[in-house]
Amino acid sequence: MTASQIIFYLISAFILSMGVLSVTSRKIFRSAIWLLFSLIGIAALYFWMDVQFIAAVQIVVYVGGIVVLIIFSIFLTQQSGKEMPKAPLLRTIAGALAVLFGFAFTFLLIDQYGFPAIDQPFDNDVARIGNAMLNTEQGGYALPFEVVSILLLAAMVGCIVIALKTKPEEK
Amino acid sequence: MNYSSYIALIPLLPLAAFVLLGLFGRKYFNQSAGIIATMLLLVAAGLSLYTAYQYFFVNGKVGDAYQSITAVKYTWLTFSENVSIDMGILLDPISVMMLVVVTFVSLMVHIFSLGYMKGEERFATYYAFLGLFTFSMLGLVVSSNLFQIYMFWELVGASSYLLIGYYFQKPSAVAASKKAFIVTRFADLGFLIGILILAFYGESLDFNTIIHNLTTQQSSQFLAITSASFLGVSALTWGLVMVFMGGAGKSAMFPLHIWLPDAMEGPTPVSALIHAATMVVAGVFLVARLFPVFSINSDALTVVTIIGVTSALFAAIIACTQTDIKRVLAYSTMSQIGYMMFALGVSGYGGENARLTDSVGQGLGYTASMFHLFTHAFFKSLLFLGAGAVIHLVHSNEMKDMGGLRKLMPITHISFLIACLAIAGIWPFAGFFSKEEILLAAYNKSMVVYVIALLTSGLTAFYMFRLYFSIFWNKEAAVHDHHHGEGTLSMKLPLILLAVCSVAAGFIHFGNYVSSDGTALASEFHLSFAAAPLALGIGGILLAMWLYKTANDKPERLATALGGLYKAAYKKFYIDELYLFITKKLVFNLIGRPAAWIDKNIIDGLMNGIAAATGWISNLIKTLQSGKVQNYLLYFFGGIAALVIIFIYIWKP
Amino acid sequence: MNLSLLLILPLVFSLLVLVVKGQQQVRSVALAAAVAQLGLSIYLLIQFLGERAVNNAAYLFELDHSWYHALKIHYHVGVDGISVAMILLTSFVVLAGVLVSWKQEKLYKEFFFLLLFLSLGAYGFFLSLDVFLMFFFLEVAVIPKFLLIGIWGSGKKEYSALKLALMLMAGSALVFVGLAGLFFNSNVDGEHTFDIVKLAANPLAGDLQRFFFPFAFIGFGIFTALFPFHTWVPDGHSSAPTAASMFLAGISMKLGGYGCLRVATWLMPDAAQHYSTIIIVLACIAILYGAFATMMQTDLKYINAYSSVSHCGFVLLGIGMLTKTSINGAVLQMVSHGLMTALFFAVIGMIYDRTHTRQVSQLGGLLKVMPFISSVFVIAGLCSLGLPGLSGFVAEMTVFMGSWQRAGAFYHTATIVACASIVVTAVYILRAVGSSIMGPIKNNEHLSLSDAGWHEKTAAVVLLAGILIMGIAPFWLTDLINPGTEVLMQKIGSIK
Amino acid sequence: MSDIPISHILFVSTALFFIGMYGLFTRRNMITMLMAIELILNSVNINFVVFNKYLYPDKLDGIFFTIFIVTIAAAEAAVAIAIIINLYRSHKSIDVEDATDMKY
Repeated sequence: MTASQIIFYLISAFILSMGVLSVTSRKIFRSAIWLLFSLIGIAALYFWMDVQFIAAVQIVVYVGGIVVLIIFSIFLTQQSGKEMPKAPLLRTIAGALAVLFGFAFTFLLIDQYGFPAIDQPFDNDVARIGNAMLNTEQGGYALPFEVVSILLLAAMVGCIVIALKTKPEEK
Repeated sequence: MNYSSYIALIPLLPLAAFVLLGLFGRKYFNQSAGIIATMLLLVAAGLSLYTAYQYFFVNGKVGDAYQSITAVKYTWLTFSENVSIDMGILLDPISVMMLVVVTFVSLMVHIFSLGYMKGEERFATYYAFLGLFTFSMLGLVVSSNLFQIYMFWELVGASSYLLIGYYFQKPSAVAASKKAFIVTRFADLGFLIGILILAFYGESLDFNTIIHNLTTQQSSQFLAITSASFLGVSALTWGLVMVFMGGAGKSAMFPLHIWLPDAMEGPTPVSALIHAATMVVAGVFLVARLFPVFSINSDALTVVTIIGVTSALFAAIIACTQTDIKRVLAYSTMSQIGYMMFALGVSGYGGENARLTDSVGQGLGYTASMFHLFTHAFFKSLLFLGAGAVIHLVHSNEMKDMGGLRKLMPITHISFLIACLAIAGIWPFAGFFSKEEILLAAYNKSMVVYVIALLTSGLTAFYMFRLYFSIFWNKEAAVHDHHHGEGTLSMKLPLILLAVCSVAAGFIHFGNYVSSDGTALASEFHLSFAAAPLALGIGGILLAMWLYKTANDKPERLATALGGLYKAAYKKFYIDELYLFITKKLVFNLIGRPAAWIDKNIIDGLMNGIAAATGWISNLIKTLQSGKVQNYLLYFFGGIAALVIIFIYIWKP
Repeated sequence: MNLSLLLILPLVFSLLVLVVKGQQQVRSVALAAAVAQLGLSIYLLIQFLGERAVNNAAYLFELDHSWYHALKIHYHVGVDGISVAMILLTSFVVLAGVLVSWKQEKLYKEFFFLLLFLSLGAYGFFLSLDVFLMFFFLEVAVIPKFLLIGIWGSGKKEYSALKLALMLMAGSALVFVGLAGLFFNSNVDGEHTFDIVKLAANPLAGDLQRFFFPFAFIGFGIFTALFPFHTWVPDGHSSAPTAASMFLAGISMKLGGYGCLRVATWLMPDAAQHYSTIIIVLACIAILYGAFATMMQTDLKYINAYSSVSHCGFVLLGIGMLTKTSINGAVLQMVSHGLMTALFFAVIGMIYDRTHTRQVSQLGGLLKVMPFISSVFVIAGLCSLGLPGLSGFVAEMTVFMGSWQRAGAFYHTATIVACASIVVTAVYILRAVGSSIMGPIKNNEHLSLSDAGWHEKTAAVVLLAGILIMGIAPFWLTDLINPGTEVLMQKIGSIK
Repeated sequence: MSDIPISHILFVSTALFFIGMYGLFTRRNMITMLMAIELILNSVNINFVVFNKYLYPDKLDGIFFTIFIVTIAAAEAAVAIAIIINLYRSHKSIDVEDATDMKY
């Protein structure tokens, strides 16, 4: 068992446990924090796979942005201490069964499918990504880049419109 | 010898009367309807007498047998190549005889109704229906096709329905007409099935062809019909019995007689025409028409005889106890027709192989029956018209309201007496000769039938003279003073004419005109044989005189002495109640109501059930859209899982 | 003679009715339409008889244009003896229908438009020789019925209208399955076709026929009150307004019968023979069961509706027996029952307009008050119980003779069962006549009722003329229909 | 890093994916459902990166996919939270059981 294997198993265990806790904890604020740790675990996994740029993005956007946003929304919508209501038993069982069945099934599929082990080095430094990002020839992602930016703009406008739609008497 | 020039006129003239008076009667001819109808019928009667003269005396006889001439014939409705209804006029001894009888009696009734029905609001419609009836009766008599006779058979039934229900304001008249039509319709069902059987095996609907096909032993149709059998009885017997059932229904024979007494609800001249002389003998005529086929099948003939004899005896017994004079006459008609039926039943066919010692042929029954039909028409219609005159005077049907009317109504009294003597079978009058021939024919065939017939003739004499004495003698006339006498001349003339006929008809040597195979039938007259019925007749008269000549309590004491039998006879042996029970309880409650209930609840319920089921299912599906997002997720995931499994494992393209 | 004229006329007039203003003009336009249509049908009859004498092709005056090429649907119209008889029947009944609803105030414009549109559906159905075109006109006729009953009806009209429409729709759905089966399995010189004549020339394979026949037969059977599917008839007819119930009972039940004959039996003869026992059993049940159920009804319209179920049982019996005479009888019964039931509904409508009640127990002694209407009622009653001289007798006797011709104890017993219905019919008709027309007057305000107006008299006379012509001289009608049935019988062959 | 078979990493990402699914199924609070969605998106990212790194090292498609997913996830979270706040305003609770107006 090499050091990296151990590290990998540690990280994945960490991610999964944090995920389970985030999904099952009764307190909403605590579940947000578990989510935070789980995302950090994933970033660690990226680092382990030494795709640093993705890890950085992961940390900046997910951990920095989205989780913070979620925490803000928690404060806005309810007292963080209160217990969250339990889902109806039937649905929990059904959910659990569905999930287990899904996991087992995919596990089986992945297991059966012999992935070829290619050990070529994976050059993914930021420059190459940057070039590809704005490159317009074959394999370039200029178009998706522009589309995504429009999407983000639309999302921002949307959020503002939705969130700000306060009727005068309601204020 | 072409009859077709005028023969078709005989049935069509009354039809013209019907159409004319039916459509325009109420508005234009309300008063003169009677005259028009009577004139038209007079012409028809004249024509039929002329035809009779032509047929019997001038050219009907070829060789020594009267031919059956088909005067007119054209196809009316084709079913298949050789089976088609074609309207035609067939002239042979019985149909010409019937032509004369029907037109003459109808003329008498028309004349009588001029006086009797004067002042009725629907006077024109009355004569229209009389015209329709006479047309359909004449059509029935001369028809040459089995289906044509069925058509006129139904028309006769319908016109009798209309005439019985003439006083439609009276619920009893409406019920009586409905009962008459339904019972005869039930019998017609049998007749129709009989026709279908005979037509299917006889492969034709024309009388001559059917009779030829089914009587020649070696013909393919004969073999087919006798070989085919259903429940052990040969198809020929089935066919004939079914046809006889139709006849029995129309002639009010034993099981299907319940409608005749109630049919007295109609005006009396109608009863005189329909329920005495014409319609009720249609059954006898039908059996006579198909007699050659009947004669080769002994089972059918036995059925006819049994039904005939039972009806004769049964009706005579009931007649002795009835108090309504029209009901007495109705039962007496039924009894006399019973005579005619069993006369046919005991008759053989043709005259050659005379079995009896002297040369009286086997076909005596047939001639006797027709002769009795001929004479019966006259004196029975006379009786009814006489009763009509009496009712017209007394305005009630019950015997107890009558008595001692001989001085007030001399002509009616004399004519009624003549008719009673005739029907009782006293020597000079017509009834004696025809009944004696029937008794002779019965004597030849079977002793049992002869004895019963003899007994019934005694009973007939008794109840007729019971009726006569209670109307004209018994107690003094209790009629209120301002009565309008015996009625106009138009009511008296028919009585006189019919009385003359009741006497004269007896002396006609019927044998050499009407016989089963057309050849003359020598029927000698045996004084010794005639003694027995004559004695019984006179005995009956004396008994009636003894009981009813003067008002006394002997009849009541006799009635209590007889006790149960008298009561049962008075109640018509409870057959009406039996029929009512069957129709009301069994048919209506056990078949009609459940049928309607099943239709409403089960089948209709089924349809509404389907509608409700769709509603329920759609409700069920509706709850899937529960609005809960997570349920949708679950269904969504379930769908994906299913698709994945199918496309990976099951679906092998 | 251009057959499309028979279709254009009602279409134009129905549109004209929408344009014209005022009840007076609307009803006179409708009357003109009906009279013109009657004239046209009689002209068609004369032309047809003339043409038939000359050329004995199965179908005369054929017109065939491709209507929807992609699906090979053709506007193929043609006429044979049977369709001429049915067209005559339709024109008689529609004329009587228009005349009877002369005093129709409520939404008279739409009423007459729907009536004429309905008659267009019927004419189209009888004319068409393309199975899809038949289906098209069948559908054209269903919606107006729903509207006529739903809006102008009486009693629980919405329920009955909905029930009628749904059951007829179910029927046409089944018919469509039958058509599709015929179309996709037909290979007339290589490709599919809807054309009846071609389909009849080369029928489907035996088992295919056995599969698709029930669809077509039951589908059309629902229109002709086939036994288990007849429950729309009593409700539908009794809640419909007079003219609609006349059309419904008179013509739309004949669409089914004609369809059963033309599409089910002729195009799939082996299957018809195969299923004939079941059809006969259902028909006999319908006849007797319908008659007994009628006995128990107290509402005049229900009596006539149930009796239509029983009479249409004869049509199915005639078709089920598959002999030449019985099919002749079936067609005769369709024509005679059409006229007779239209007359009965017309008279019941007249009585209802005056006394505002159809309950037999409340009516009484009308003969004194309304002599004309009551005598027409009695005549219609006598016709429906099969009095000779009227059309009922001719039709029923032909069916009985035809069904008896088929040898075999089962067929004979079936005929006897059918014959037994003439007694039961007599019972319920006479009960209805006895208690509502004859007998003492039950309530006194009936005394002041008026007799029939001119329009009602003409309507009754038109239908009576039809009944009497057919009853007194049926040979012209049988000669008209015979060649048509012979063409049908060539396929059925084995049964004589 | 060299001797870990790719399938193990995929097991991890699948596990994470189904944990997110479980959260989505059973959580009644909309925000927690949002978190579950984030988990699912991250598991997908892991897959992309792993496939890119181990199966197609010469191309960068996986990476770019992940980048775009991340951006869209951010936008999606923002819109989702806006909706949740709006819902909170009208229904006074963000429990998914109460928001059942969109039903039959």
